[in-house]
Amino acid sequence: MKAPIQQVWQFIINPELIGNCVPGCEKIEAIDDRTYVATVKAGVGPIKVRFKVTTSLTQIDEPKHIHMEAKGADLGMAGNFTQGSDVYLREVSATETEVAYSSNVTVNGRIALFGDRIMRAQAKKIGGEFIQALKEKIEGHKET
Amino acid sequence: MDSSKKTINVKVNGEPYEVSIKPKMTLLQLLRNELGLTGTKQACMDNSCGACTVIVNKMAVKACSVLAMQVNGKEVTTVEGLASKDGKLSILQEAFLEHSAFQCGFCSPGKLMSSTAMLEELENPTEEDIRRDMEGNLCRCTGYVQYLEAIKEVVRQRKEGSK
Amino acid sequence: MKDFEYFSASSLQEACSLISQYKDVGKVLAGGQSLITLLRQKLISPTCLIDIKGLKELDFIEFDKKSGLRIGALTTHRAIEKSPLIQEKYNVLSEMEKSVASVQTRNWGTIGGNLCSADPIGDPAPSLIALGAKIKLVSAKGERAVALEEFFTDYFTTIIEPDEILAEIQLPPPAANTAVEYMKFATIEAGIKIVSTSVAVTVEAGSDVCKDAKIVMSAVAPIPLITKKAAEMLKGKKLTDDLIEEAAKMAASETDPTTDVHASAEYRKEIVKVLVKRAIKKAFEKAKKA
Amino acid sequence: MNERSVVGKPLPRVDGKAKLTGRAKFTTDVVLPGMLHAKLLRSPLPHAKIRSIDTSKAEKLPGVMAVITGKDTWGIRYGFVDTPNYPAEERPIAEDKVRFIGETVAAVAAIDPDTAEDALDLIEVDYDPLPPIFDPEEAMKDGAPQIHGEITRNTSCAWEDWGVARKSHSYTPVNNVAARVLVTYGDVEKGFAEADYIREDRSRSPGTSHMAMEPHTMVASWDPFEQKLDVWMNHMAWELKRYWLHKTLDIPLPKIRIHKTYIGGAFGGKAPCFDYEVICAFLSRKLCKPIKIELTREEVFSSCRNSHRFDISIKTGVKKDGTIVAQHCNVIVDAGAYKCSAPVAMFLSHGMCDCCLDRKNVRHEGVAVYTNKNFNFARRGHGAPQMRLAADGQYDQICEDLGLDPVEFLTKNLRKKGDVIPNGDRLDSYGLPEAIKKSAEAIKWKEKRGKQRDKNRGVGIGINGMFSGSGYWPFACTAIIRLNHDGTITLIEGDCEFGQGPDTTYSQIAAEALGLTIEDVTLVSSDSELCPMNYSNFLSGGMFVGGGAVYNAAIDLREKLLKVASEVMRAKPEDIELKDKKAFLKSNPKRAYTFTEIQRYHIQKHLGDPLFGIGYKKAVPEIEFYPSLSKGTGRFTDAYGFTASTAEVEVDRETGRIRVLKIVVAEDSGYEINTAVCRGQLVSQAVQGMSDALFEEIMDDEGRVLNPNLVDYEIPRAFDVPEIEIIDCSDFEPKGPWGAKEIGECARAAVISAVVNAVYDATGVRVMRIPVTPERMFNALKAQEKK
Repeated sequence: MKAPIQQVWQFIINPELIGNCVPGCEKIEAIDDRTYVATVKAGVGPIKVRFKVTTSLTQIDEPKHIHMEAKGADLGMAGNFTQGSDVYLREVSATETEVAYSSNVTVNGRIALFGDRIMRAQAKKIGGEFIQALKEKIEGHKET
Repeated sequence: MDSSKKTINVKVNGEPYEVSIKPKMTLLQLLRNELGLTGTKQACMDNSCGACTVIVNKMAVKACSVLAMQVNGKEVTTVEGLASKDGKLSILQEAFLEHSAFQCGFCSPGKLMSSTAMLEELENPTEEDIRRDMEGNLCRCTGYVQYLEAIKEVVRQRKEGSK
Repeated sequence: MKDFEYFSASSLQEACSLISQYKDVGKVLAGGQSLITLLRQKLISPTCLIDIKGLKELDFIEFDKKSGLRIGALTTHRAIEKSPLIQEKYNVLSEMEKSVASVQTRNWGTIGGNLCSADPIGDPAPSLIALGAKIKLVSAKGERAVALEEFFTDYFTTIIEPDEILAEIQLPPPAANTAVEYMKFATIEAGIKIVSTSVAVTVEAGSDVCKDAKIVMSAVAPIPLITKKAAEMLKGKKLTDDLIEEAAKMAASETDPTTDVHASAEYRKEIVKVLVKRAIKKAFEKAKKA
Repeated sequence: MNERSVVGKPLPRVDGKAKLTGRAKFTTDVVLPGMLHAKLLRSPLPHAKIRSIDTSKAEKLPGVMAVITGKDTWGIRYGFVDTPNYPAEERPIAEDKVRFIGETVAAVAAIDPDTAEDALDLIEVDYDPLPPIFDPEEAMKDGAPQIHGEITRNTSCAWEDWGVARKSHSYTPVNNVAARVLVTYGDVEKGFAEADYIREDRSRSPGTSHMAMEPHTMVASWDPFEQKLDVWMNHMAWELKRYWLHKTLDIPLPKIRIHKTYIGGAFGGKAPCFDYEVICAFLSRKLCKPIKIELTREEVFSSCRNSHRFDISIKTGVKKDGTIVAQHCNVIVDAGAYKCSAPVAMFLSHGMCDCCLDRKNVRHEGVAVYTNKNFNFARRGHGAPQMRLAADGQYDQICEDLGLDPVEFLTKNLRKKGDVIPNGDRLDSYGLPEAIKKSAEAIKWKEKRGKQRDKNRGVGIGINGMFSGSGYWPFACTAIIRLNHDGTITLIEGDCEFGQGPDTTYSQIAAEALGLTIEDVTLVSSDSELCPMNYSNFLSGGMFVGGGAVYNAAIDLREKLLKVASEVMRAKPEDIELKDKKAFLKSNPKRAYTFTEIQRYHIQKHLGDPLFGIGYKKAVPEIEFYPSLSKGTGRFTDAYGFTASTAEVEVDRETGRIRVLKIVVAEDSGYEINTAVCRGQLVSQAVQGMSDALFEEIMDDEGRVLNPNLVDYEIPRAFDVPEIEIIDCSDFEPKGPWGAKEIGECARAAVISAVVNAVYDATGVRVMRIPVTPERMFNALKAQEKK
């Protein structure tokens, strides 16, 4: 990612900025400096769910690593998920930062019934879109 | 009367019924809960096991995955409709009995309906035909062997009878 | 299952007008072989269902030497499987249909319903795409024809508009010197497909040279996947075992499968190599004789 | 009585007409007036404290009649193992903590299932997640999250109730160890020192689903006037279910009636007490209404018992000629969140080994470990399949290493008929040698073994032995036979019909003894109020113990009939024969009296007693209590069934997919009472064993079952069934009814090893982790190519 590590860091710990990178994120509100609540729209084909997601930054090792714990509950009671994500930053050069993202999602309830194959595929897709958006936003952010 | 209900006419095992149902009712629920025909079983709820197989207009279908509304005006045969009313088993039922083609008996009604439909459609099914047409019926007890033998026995008898 | 209103359309016209009226809250019900499971699991809860299963006008199989085959969207899988016409002229469809779910599902489920549910492990779409299928979509406003390969956009998602109905599938007449082969791979015989593929090969008459090829796969991407680069490698070339193997490897590299309980992504790619190789060889042999 | 006319025949099953016409009543078919439906809310987290549960919204939903949580059932405990050392720790509804995804946290009763389900969505549970632990070996490490605190018992334990003098004591599991077992005999160190060759291997058998076709279901109806509970349920012995309903809800035993229903398959998976059963009865009593609970298939996978995952390390020492001189097994059992039968499973993995081969010096260590996953119970063989995979797989490899033939190796290490094995069990019948021989012949072992690798084909062999019931108190049965006035009989016995055929085979046993036909038998069975004690159906005791009681009852009645007949006919009892509802002189069949006449005479002359036969049977008559689970001492059983199985497979080396071409099952189940039913039992196990070897595994991720349905958990369908040959190698069992013994569980384990060993023969690659899925095989073949 073509941005200095500090800039990337500032971006990823800002809930509003990072929230915009989450595919389907409709609104985001900070509860305190480590916790925020978002409404996220997701779905597969005809199945549409809107999750109320509470995310907490449970570990912050500035400027290298954050660990986030997210809990989401579908507003339509179709299920819920828990997600643990890690973002690792490594300074490649003064203007370049390597961003590594890993995430582990567990989905429960009726949406999980839909089948492991689709849930996993969907999680993979959303993860990919998130990273893409993050890259665009941060690199774009620098320019503005 | 509940205004959300709709009326359907359906012939089940030769008898006409007029029933008023909620549209979300499945054919399986219609048979078991409304008409008291509990021979048809539910074992999976996701269209995968075949225990609820019944015959609709000569075709084997899974009653859990057909809405009752969709059989309006159609003819349904369930396991209760195979034997004669005075207690004579169908040829296939006899063969199942003779070959010990069942154990716990929970999936047997579905198997009987699938094989009844197949034997009506195919005059002289091959081993492959039989196995392929029975793919939709899961069984945990029997290991399928005696049940396939029972069907083959009926085919054999039929061949001899037609000679 | 949640309650819903139910309408049974008695004509295509009525169906179109109903869905244009209820397009935001309704769902079209054909055979319902996957829809009813989704309803029962409350994964979707439409407030009304428009049942088109009874529309006789969309239940047909017609063939014309010039224009090819037309299959009504409400034709059941079983009717396609058992059609003597299809067995004779488009045998791959009949063979493929034997592997679709179970007899009971094929008896009630429709080809149109299957395509519209857009499950990426579905078998009919790859075979139909390999045969060059087009589809006709109709609505109260009119109709349009689309190549089937452009129909799918994502998991369980198609370009169909909420007020449209898939009316029929059209296939060109069987091409000369062409064969289409379907092949599947599953752990148990009638199990969930780990990979399946349909391969069309056209040869130059009387030679080993491939004139045209199309390789379509299911279960390796969010939509039925056409591996264009692999097919491109075959075109205009003499089909040797080495070339076929290279093309199969290319096909694997074009896929983007996911890991699930049935197989890992890596293994799926390995199976693609084997299955595509075998399917090309078989189609090639048949095409030479066709 | 040498000529047998009713037993030993493939008679049509007596439950056939009911089951084939849809009239057979299963629990799911029971409908009572005013019946309500209940649904259970399941934990979405593998390990968490429950901070609070808000049920107010659910209670307000129209149609909801009651919502209960752990507060309502606080303190209720039950468990399959409930001994002074290991008191029960299962509970119907989680109290302050959940321990696996799928554990019940609340229950709703409502006017229909949809309403109950909608109400579940309205219950709000506030969880405080705790770190979970999923792998048994990780769970045993210091510092791992502790799943259970102190386990205490506020009432007497089951063993106290059954007569063991010791009181149960509280205990706190250390490092999540639920139980341990250590069995030793001989001098293991000396044995290994004398060995010419020693091998160590590891194997894993996964958790699998019993997958009985009927999902678990119960109907309970409380009568507030009589203070009585009527129950229709899925079970494998109503005695055990009734005991636990009595114990958990404090209802006197005679005030609980479990009615007969047909049971849609079991395979072990319906035997222990379940949460939904206690809840169903609890709700019925609370609301004074009938309650029905029908679990979904997903709940069966995620919240009902599955089979145990076993990791086994096995070390065997042999002489050059293949004689086994020592064996050391280390067994790790993944118990899941509650121990249930885990202590029994790891003991049985030893108990069923000892009857097969003479291993001379043995050390068998087992540990059962708590993890944050759904917990487990016996499945068809309970510990034997997992152990046979480890042992037979290793023997196969030892033979490869030493250039020996596996069939000869097994034959060399066989025990002998009449042997007394280390725990004191005597092998009065032992058909294993013949079974090994015949199964090898049937697969053309000599022509094929090691000779078809160029065709990617191979053959393999596996063996097993299985109890015919065991001495689990009160593991005993009583049967009663009443002579009816027309000379027919009414057989009253408690066994339940879940497919294994006791209604038919027991009728045959009784009819044979009395010279009757099966049509002369009226059956009263499987009703706790009408039938005498029946505990037969654990550990394959159905035929030997349950059938044995019926046999003894029939012989009792026969002797009484002969005695009275000898009075009437003024002849010696031994000169009289019974046939066609008549007693006649062997020397002059025309001199005959009907049973009706004999009965009439008896009533007139002997205080009016009608004729009854009563029979009792216990699995091991000489012992009072169950053998020690933790030390493996004491008698296990009075007779063993034996299987040798061979299989031929073909492997597609490009994809790793394995096709089974043929399975042979050669079985010693003693005398076969109904040959068609016996064949059904063996074919069934051949297909299940093949499926275990190649297909079945409960997959989980962070404690969540990923394949909890019949689409993703694949079992064989009609097309997957190979050629199956069944060979009867029965050895007459002198203590069994007409010479019969175990048949229902033994073969499955042998088939698993046969298939896995055949895969080795075909490829030269040994996969000791089942199922050998195409992907696992593919990866193993790739690893082989790299070498």
